Amino acid sequence: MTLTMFTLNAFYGLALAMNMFIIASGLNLIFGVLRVINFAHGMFYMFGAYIVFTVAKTWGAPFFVGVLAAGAALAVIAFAIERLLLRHLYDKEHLMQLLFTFAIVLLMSDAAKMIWGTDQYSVGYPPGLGGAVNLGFVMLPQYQLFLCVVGPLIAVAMWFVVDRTRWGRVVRAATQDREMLAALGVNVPMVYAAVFTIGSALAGVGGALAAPRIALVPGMDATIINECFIIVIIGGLGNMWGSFLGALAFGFVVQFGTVLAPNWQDVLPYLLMLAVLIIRPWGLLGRPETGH
Amino acid sequence: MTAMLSIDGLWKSFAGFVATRDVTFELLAGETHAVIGPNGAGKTTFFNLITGHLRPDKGSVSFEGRDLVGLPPQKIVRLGIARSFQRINIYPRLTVFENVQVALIAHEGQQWNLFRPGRSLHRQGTQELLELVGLASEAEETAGELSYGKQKQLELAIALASQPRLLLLDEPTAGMSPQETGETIASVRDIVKARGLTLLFTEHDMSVVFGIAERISVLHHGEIIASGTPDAVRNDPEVKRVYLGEHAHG
Amino acid sequence: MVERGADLKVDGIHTAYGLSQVLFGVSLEVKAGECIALIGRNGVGKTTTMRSIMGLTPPRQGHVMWKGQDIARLGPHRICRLGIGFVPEDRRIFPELSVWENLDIARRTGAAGKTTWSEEQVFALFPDLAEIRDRRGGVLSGGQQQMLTIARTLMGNPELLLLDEPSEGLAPLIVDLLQQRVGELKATGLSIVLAEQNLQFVMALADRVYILEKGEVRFTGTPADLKADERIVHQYLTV
Amino acid sequence: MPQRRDLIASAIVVLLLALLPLAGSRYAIDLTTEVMIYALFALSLNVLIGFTGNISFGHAAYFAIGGYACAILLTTYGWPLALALPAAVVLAGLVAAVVGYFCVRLTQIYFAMLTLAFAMLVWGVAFKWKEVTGGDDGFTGIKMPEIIAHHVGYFYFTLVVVAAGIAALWVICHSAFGLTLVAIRENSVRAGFIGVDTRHMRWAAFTVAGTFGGLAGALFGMYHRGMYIENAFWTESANVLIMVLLGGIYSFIGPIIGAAVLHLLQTFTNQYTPYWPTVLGLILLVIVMVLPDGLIGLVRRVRARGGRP
Amino acid sequence: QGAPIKIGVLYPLTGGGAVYGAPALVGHQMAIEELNAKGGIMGRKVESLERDDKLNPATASSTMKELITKDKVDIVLGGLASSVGLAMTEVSKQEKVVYISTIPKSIQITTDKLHKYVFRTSANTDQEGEAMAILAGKNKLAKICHLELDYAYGNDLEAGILKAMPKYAPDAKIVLTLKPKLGATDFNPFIPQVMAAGCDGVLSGLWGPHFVSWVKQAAPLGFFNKIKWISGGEVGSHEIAGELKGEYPDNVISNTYELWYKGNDPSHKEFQEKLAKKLNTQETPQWAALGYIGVMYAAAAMEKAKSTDPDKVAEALEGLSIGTPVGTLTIDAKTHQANIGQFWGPMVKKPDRAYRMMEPAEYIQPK
Ligand SMILES: Nc1ncnc2c1ncn2[C@@H]1O[C@H](COP(=O)(O)OP(=O)(O)OP(=O)(O)O)[C@@H](O)[C@H]1O
Ligand SMILES: Nc1ncnc2c1ncn2[C@@H]1O[C@H](COP(=O)(O)OP(=O)(O)OP(=O)(O)O)[C@@H](O)[C@H]1O
Ligand SMILES: [Mg+2]
Ligand SMILES: [Mg+2]
Repeated sequence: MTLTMFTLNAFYGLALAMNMFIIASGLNLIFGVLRVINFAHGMFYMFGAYIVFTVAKTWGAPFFVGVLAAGAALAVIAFAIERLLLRHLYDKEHLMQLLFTFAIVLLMSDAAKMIWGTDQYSVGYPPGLGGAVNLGFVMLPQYQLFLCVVGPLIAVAMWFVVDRTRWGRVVRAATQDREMLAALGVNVPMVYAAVFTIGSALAGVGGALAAPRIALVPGMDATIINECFIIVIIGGLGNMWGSFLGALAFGFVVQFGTVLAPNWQDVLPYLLMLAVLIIRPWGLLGRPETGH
Repeated sequence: MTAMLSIDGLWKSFAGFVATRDVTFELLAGETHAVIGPNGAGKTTFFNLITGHLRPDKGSVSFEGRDLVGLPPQKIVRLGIARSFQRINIYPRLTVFENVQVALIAHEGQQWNLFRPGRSLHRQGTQELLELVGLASEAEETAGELSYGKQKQLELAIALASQPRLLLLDEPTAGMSPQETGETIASVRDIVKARGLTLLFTEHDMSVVFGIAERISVLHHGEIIASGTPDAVRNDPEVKRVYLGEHAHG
Repeated sequence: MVERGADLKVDGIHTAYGLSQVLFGVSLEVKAGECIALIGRNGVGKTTTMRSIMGLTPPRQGHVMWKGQDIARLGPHRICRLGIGFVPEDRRIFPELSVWENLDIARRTGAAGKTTWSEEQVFALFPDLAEIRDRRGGVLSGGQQQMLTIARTLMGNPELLLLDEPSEGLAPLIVDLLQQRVGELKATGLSIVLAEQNLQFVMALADRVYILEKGEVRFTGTPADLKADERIVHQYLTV
Repeated sequence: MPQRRDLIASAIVVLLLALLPLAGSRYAIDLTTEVMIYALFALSLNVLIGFTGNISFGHAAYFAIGGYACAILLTTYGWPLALALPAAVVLAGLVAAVVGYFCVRLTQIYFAMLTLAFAMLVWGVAFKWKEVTGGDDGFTGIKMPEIIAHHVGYFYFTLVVVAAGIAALWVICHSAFGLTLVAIRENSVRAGFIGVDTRHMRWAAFTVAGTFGGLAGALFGMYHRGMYIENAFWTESANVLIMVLLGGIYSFIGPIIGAAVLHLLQTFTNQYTPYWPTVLGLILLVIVMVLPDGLIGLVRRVRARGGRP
Repeated sequence: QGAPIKIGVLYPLTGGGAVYGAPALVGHQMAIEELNAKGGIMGRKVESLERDDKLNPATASSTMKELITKDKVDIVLGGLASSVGLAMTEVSKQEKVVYISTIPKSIQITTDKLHKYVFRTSANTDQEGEAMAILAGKNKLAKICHLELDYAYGNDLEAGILKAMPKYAPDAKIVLTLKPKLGATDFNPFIPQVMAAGCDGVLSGLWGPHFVSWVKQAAPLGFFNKIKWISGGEVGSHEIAGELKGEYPDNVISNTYELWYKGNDPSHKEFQEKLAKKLNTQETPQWAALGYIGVMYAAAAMEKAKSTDPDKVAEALEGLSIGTPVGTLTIDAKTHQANIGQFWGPMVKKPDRAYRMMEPAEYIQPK
């Protein structure tokens, strides 16, 4: 591999990582606080992508208006799901929640079919981000450079909110003992609803931001949800920087792995997870669960 | 009397904080020994080091001549050391009966038996143990639905089911009403006597400590600051200062 | 202003966990600045009474009146915000949060705008906690957790404190200190409901004692009444 | 004694099933064969979920290994069934033992994800090892011994094997071993302190689950005369997981009910509408929202009401 | 007027495969409607039993058995994925019911796994590969980068191309072969390699969303400025051109089954107009034709056999020629493969259209 190729691959690995982190961060947040394995996250991502298609391409609004619309729409959908249904399930078995989110996947997949049909769609790059930056020895696509900026911004914002604000502390407490937190005067149901809403909106934004680079097709939710789980798990459940690190590991392993060992590309993410979990059973930055 | 458990130069620290500092300690076969000390003195840590829940940084623990350091909890139980926990540690969704029954199955090494129906094993033994700790009438209740005090009694029954020679009890009567405390202590005393057990326990209820301990060791900041007969410890000025205060009468 | 009646009035509550009913018409009342004690053997329903007041296990029947408002159907966080603080017997520390963070999330201006309690105050109450300010809650010793639980509830500046077995697991010296401090709290006008096995503690603090048995109140009286009545003590409390 | 009642009830069920071919519906026979295979598959998974409390997202791997191994031994190597089937089951069990060794060091979601990773590796092998497995074209044209090549013969064969498998699982789940697993599920720290080597016990459970999963897979492959990489894919693991959850994990027969209901539901829905995701989604929602213990909870509640004098 | 004739059909109608399964089913339904309007087959009404194969061969196998044993269908059509096609081929063999593969291209269906009851009316990978080799030769490609998806279709197509290259493009050299995985959405690991390899043309089997994602990621780098892209996988169809519109790259030569704008053949025009009306759009999808042709073949065979008996229908299908929207087709008696061709040509900008069209479109039909 020449130095040019190495640089390019490193950059693409980073871009992939940031793209994935934006999506996985919401899953991680929901996972960490609600302890809900949200299978519907991939579906939210797909809806985000389809919504940006409708808003930006069909209606002709600017791309970033579409991104905001996708985030907002998913926030509304998620809030409704949480308030109407999910909140009744926190006291039940985790497994029931799993089944619940799976039911949401099924219902939303058909809803998508009814709204958007089964055609494949594509969304154009936003103006000014559709080209490449020529550095002389490599060309870097502008849009991916842009994602490399957005990813860390989201990470820092989330870190600030979760680690540095009182609301963040409340959120972390909610992961550990809901009942006690309520007895200390915190409106836990609203905290849960807020977390689910924010996490899901991030999925919508992630889907919208991914849309210009890929074809939008039914079933695009399935791969992404697996990959997000892998990232969250190898980073350490509920740990935001862990997800960030997990996304980086994922990005580089997939990029370089696919170049160097294309025969393994189908299982590369799984191999990565396998290696991490065997060496560090609770993920890169995770810790064994303590508590009651 | 010979030393059943001898501990030599035991250290344990957590991220720079020393919880057990060079503890050297001998437990004689058949004695009833209390470890007392202020909150955070390191009593539970000390128990965890003996039973394999934690691994010491330095020092040795030997039980009847066998080195315990590095052995996992389940091996240590098999050697004859059982414990109860300060914080409730039972199987909350099993019945009270099953909680004890499983312990008996494990003790007999029958957990690998794929063919004998589990629920028919050791029914009588289970019943006896429940009677011993006063839970016979709650046998079919779900353990997690017992009140706090009763769960503590169940905790004791589970520990006894392993038929240990050395029993470690971490605050066995905390949370019990005076009446249950009395009953529990009486039955512990009986069991210890009847089975010839060696008992090491911690407790903040001085009536219990002075009621049954034959010897007492006092931990403070992870170190043993006094050790001896109840009378000696009761009158130790340092112990009074850091722990007992006006409660030396007990 | 009309004469101030009881701040808290529990009126014939029936409470159940799923199918098993635990409380059968418990009634009690607490006036401002008063301390009442619930005592009884294990499993009689002391904790359940407190959980019912707090809204954690809402009663199926009956009323919980707090300053004239029925709070029996409110959620726990609303009840807390109305000025009631709960110290659970099993402590319920947030294990992944540091001691300081455990205190911080409970910080709340009292219902009447009071902010008597701050970190400085609770650290003064339990100096041991100041030393382990940054330690994770999950690794604290039993007694340390007990102190933290009480301190944490105080951070919410409650007017009524539900103390469930506060002395459990505390070293004798600390129990003495606690007894003294609870007395001081009471003197500041805080109302207290105390469930306790340590009779000495109860006798020193309680204005009135309720003895529970099988989910019902069997005796009500002052500590002096209780002491005077050997039979009661015998029947419900000792061996 | 409830045990005897259960025994009689099971005997009646087996007998009724044995009479089914007399009704003469080829379709009913096929459908019942499929349901029986899925029931065994779900039940094998529940040894893990219900009894050790560990969810596996990768149970399809053992199903596929059993299925592929049996198919390949019968067809490529021409082994007789009496050898091929046991060998396939043992192979599935062995792989489960190796994978389990690593997985049981973890718990909860980490465990689940590691099982998923291993399963996807199995999928990858089936995909890439084209000469042996047929890759993503699938392995079709399995050679079948004469007696079970006919659908009625295969039905009886499945009935016998599945009944034996279920009986074996019943004994294992109700043994001292099973009870100890439950204790581990409820509180593994405590279980360690009564002298149970929790990791070894969970490892054994994992192996048992994989072995019986492999048996179900072998039956499945022969039934379809083909194995496909989709059988090892995570979606298949998810499907069987849903069967188990739907039926209810804390009862022995829950997963059997779940398997039957889910499979029939999918089959019938597909006959009427391509919107089966909506139908299934709604049914799942109802179950989740109002039937906390899965279908078995419903059965119990109905029975409790009916049984009251 | 006897009992209705039952035609069973399986296409993926949910999940990823629905993109193709749904339009194919539309063509299928249109054919059934037409038949019934004309009085059915042999005067008997035609009933269509439509099922979702979920892109899963085991599901397809069970469902096909169910159609045969429960619903007693007379013939089964459909499939999309190769594995599903092979699974259906297996069931057809066991149950002795005719199966016409309408989309699956796997060569095995008409070679290794061929049996009396299985037929194919879609192209196969050898035909497609041959056409691509011809185009490589015509465009005088010297250094070729070869891109295939790493699964059955991609591998079979690769074999088809390699078989035909010596004959049609003897001077071309393949300098790089890359195989992204099926379902890949991120082609960053591959794009720089192709750009660095210095080839003047790409032979590609990247279909549908794969092609779209490749275009979106490669175009910003100027990929299509220098490189000719000769592609199978029907990326010359309108469903892609119409979606990518201005983003559809230059230098692409590809194929499609059916062109809505071809219109010079009367039967095609009639078909397209009907389909356009049914779908309420002028620009119709190509897959409908495949569903349609499958039904027409089934009908013709039954008419010819004057029976629905599978043996007779199978015999009738051998060598059967019928007129279809893409011209007259004949099923080879030996290989059971129809000589269906595809339109091939460069995708060019049109001044009056927002999207590209194939021009000139050449219908390449195998001998
Ligand atoms: N894992 C750990 N990490 C850091 N500190 C720890 C850990 N475990 C225990 N400690 C600290 O070690 C000290 C001793 O704790 P231990 O639980 O042994 O006290 P104890 O004597 O049992 O007290 P109590 O009577 O209150 O139960 C405490 O200060 C505690 O905070
Ligand atoms: N979660 C629960 N589910 C079902 N029953 C419960 C539950 N919690 C407590 N109980 C039952 O309610 C009764 C009263 O329990 P409670 O905890 O109120 O007693 P208590 O007086 O506080 O006892 P202790 O002094 O032991 O803490 C007990 O019989 C107990 O078994
Ligand atoms: Mg302790
Ligand atoms: Mg209590």
